[in-house]
Amino acid sequence: MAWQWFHQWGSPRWFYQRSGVWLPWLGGAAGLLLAIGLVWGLALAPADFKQGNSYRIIYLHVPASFLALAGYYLMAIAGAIGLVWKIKLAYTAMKCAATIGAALTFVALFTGAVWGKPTWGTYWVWDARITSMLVLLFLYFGVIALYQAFDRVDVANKAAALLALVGTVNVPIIYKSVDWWYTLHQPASLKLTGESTLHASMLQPLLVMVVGFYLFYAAALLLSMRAEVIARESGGGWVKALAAGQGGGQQL
Amino acid sequence: MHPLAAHSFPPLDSALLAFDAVSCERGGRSIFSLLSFELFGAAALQVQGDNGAGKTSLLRIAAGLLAPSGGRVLSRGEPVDSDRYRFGSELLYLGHHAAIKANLTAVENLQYTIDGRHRFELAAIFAALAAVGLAGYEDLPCRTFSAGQRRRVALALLLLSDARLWLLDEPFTAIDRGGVAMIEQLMAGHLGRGGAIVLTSHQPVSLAGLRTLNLTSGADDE
Amino acid sequence: MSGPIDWQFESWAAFWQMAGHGPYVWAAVAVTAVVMVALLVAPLRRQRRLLAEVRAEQARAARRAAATADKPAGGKI
Amino acid sequence: MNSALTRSLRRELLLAARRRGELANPLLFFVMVAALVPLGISPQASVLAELAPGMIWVMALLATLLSLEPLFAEDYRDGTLDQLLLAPAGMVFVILGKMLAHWLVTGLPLTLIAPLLAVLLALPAAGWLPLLLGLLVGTLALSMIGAMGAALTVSLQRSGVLLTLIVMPLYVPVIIFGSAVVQRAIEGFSWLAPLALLGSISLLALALCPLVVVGALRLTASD
Repeated sequence: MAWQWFHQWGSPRWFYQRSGVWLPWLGGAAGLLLAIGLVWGLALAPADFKQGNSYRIIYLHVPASFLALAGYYLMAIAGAIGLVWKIKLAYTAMKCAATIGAALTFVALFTGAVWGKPTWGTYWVWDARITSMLVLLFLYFGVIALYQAFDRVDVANKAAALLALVGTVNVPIIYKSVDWWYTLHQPASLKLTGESTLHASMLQPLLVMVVGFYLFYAAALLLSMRAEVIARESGGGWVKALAAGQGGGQQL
Repeated sequence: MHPLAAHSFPPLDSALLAFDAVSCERGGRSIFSLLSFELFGAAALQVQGDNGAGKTSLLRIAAGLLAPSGGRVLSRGEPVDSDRYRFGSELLYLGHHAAIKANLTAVENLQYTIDGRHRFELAAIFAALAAVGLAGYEDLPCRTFSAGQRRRVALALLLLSDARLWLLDEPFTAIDRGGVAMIEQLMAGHLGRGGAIVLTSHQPVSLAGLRTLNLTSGADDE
Repeated sequence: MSGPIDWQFESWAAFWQMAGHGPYVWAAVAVTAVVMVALLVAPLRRQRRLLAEVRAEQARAARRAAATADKPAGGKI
Repeated sequence: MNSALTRSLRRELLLAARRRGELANPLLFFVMVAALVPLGISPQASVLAELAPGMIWVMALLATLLSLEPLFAEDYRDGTLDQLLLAPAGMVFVILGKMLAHWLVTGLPLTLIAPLLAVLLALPAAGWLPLLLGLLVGTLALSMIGAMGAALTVSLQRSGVLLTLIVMPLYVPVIIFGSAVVQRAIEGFSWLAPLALLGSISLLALALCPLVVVGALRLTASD
């Protein structure tokens, strides 16, 4: 039964309908959690004794950083599934995950830079964690640029999937080498996102935000995949029916 | 009948295109030498010859793209280089590759012509595209077109432009039978208006008053 | 949630100021919000555009059928 | 005559818009090289500030070089170049339109993204405005001079390296005055003199390069 379920994912039409059902729930849950987490983090959690209120950016920076890295691995895994089992939907997931991952990596970098200003006085510090994040952003851009370079979609899929896989092997190496580089040059100073022990009342909103971000990622991914599926299946009958249907009223 | 341009060209007092003992060299090798002919209005010349006989070089010399190694190319009695603007505006050269941009749609390729001289109305463009059998493909990017379809977009430019002298390099490549008949019809229409054509092709061309010039055997049967 | 909700800031103004760190925190929140909204809106707009393109393709096919219907012997690729 | 220029400019911008993905590549290159400098040298702001003016200019030059190769190559392949040579309405203006479009699509974005690099390389605040003005003027010269190299090597198969070889020496004055503008500003001196010189180079390039490009393209068409 599991195998049959696994292959069901292969049919884009089936995916479009199933995702249509889950999307409202996913989006709603994500919105709720994000709202609660943000209010809790910005207004209710106590200020940090050393950094004052600027630490509140952690409620955006840390979840975005988690997702940036997790998103890259998810993209690579989707690519691998596409390469091994030839499931087109996996390639679709890979392509959409690349864009969303790059966007969230940018968010992580931007929030990190803004957080750096009150903490260290300059927007950009070549801190080990942030430098690795910048390299990760370039890895994302590499996959996206390679994907767009090919006219034929199936070649683009395979090439991008391969680059993503190569990237996953390199990410740990990059992170370690940047850490080594950072300790080589840097006199001891506060690591921006070091494991400074957060007080429980600060940690709880962070967990809520992280879960909220993951749900948001899933919702954004499904939305983007639905558009991509329509783009790839534009010849299909069901897309024509959908187009005709959507010509008039709005139905998801 | 020529679907778009109604007016015919004014009469000519001297040859629209004349080769005066023109010779051509490529990489030290003489391709053809001391070639002379004259082309007046309402006349067509088919240049034949084996591969490498210099058919394309002859057309490029006529268009002014390639400088002859000897002799002169005249238009209306004067050397072509003296008044490049006038000769350029009377000439349309269709080379091996249809000068079509793959990323633009068929309509855009005709709207934004390269030499910036032509400005065609949308209706004329749609009519020309329909005349060359591309109705329904007007707003598709040309990269989705086959080689034959791209060449037809270039041929649509022939219809739209008011150039009097057509220089066509292998106009029938990648064109199906229906297309060949259509092109011959276009050429007949152009001759009817007093235009002149020089074309290179391996296929026999059924066109009234067509003269042939064979580069390999040197025969020039008037 | 331990005890009653204890707001950290007395007034909205204090909340906006955040003891001097307000601009940084709100800049970060603003950019994150913009990016996340874009990530939701962009696919929806793309989907609408793609469906419109499908309709345009159908219109194109109709034009092609009409062109071949009235002159079947005409030049066809 | 200028209608040929504006029409050619519009046509090229439309073509560029159809290949938006490719336009980002020189910008990404620009930022990535900037990220490599500290990794290669050192993350200390003081060290970086010293290198920043020269580094940003060299990177802008390399990014422009990267984007030059397809300028005429695609037209050469699909036969558009022959039509360009036959343009009676003043081929120079059509070519100028093409070169300006290239500058608008690569030079200008490079200038607009330069502040990001100034942050990455800890460029002192005094150097920001001169950097922007210098790049705005300098990238025009980079595009014009680069177009000459592209035109000369258009009919060659692997013209990438040769193109760089031809064009690099011609870029020397642009690099010198470009980084001088920023250097002077950081040290507190008046930076208008090098900027004026840079401007004159750009205007000279704007006037002469299209003529050279026309000659070069006519050359390649007749081989």
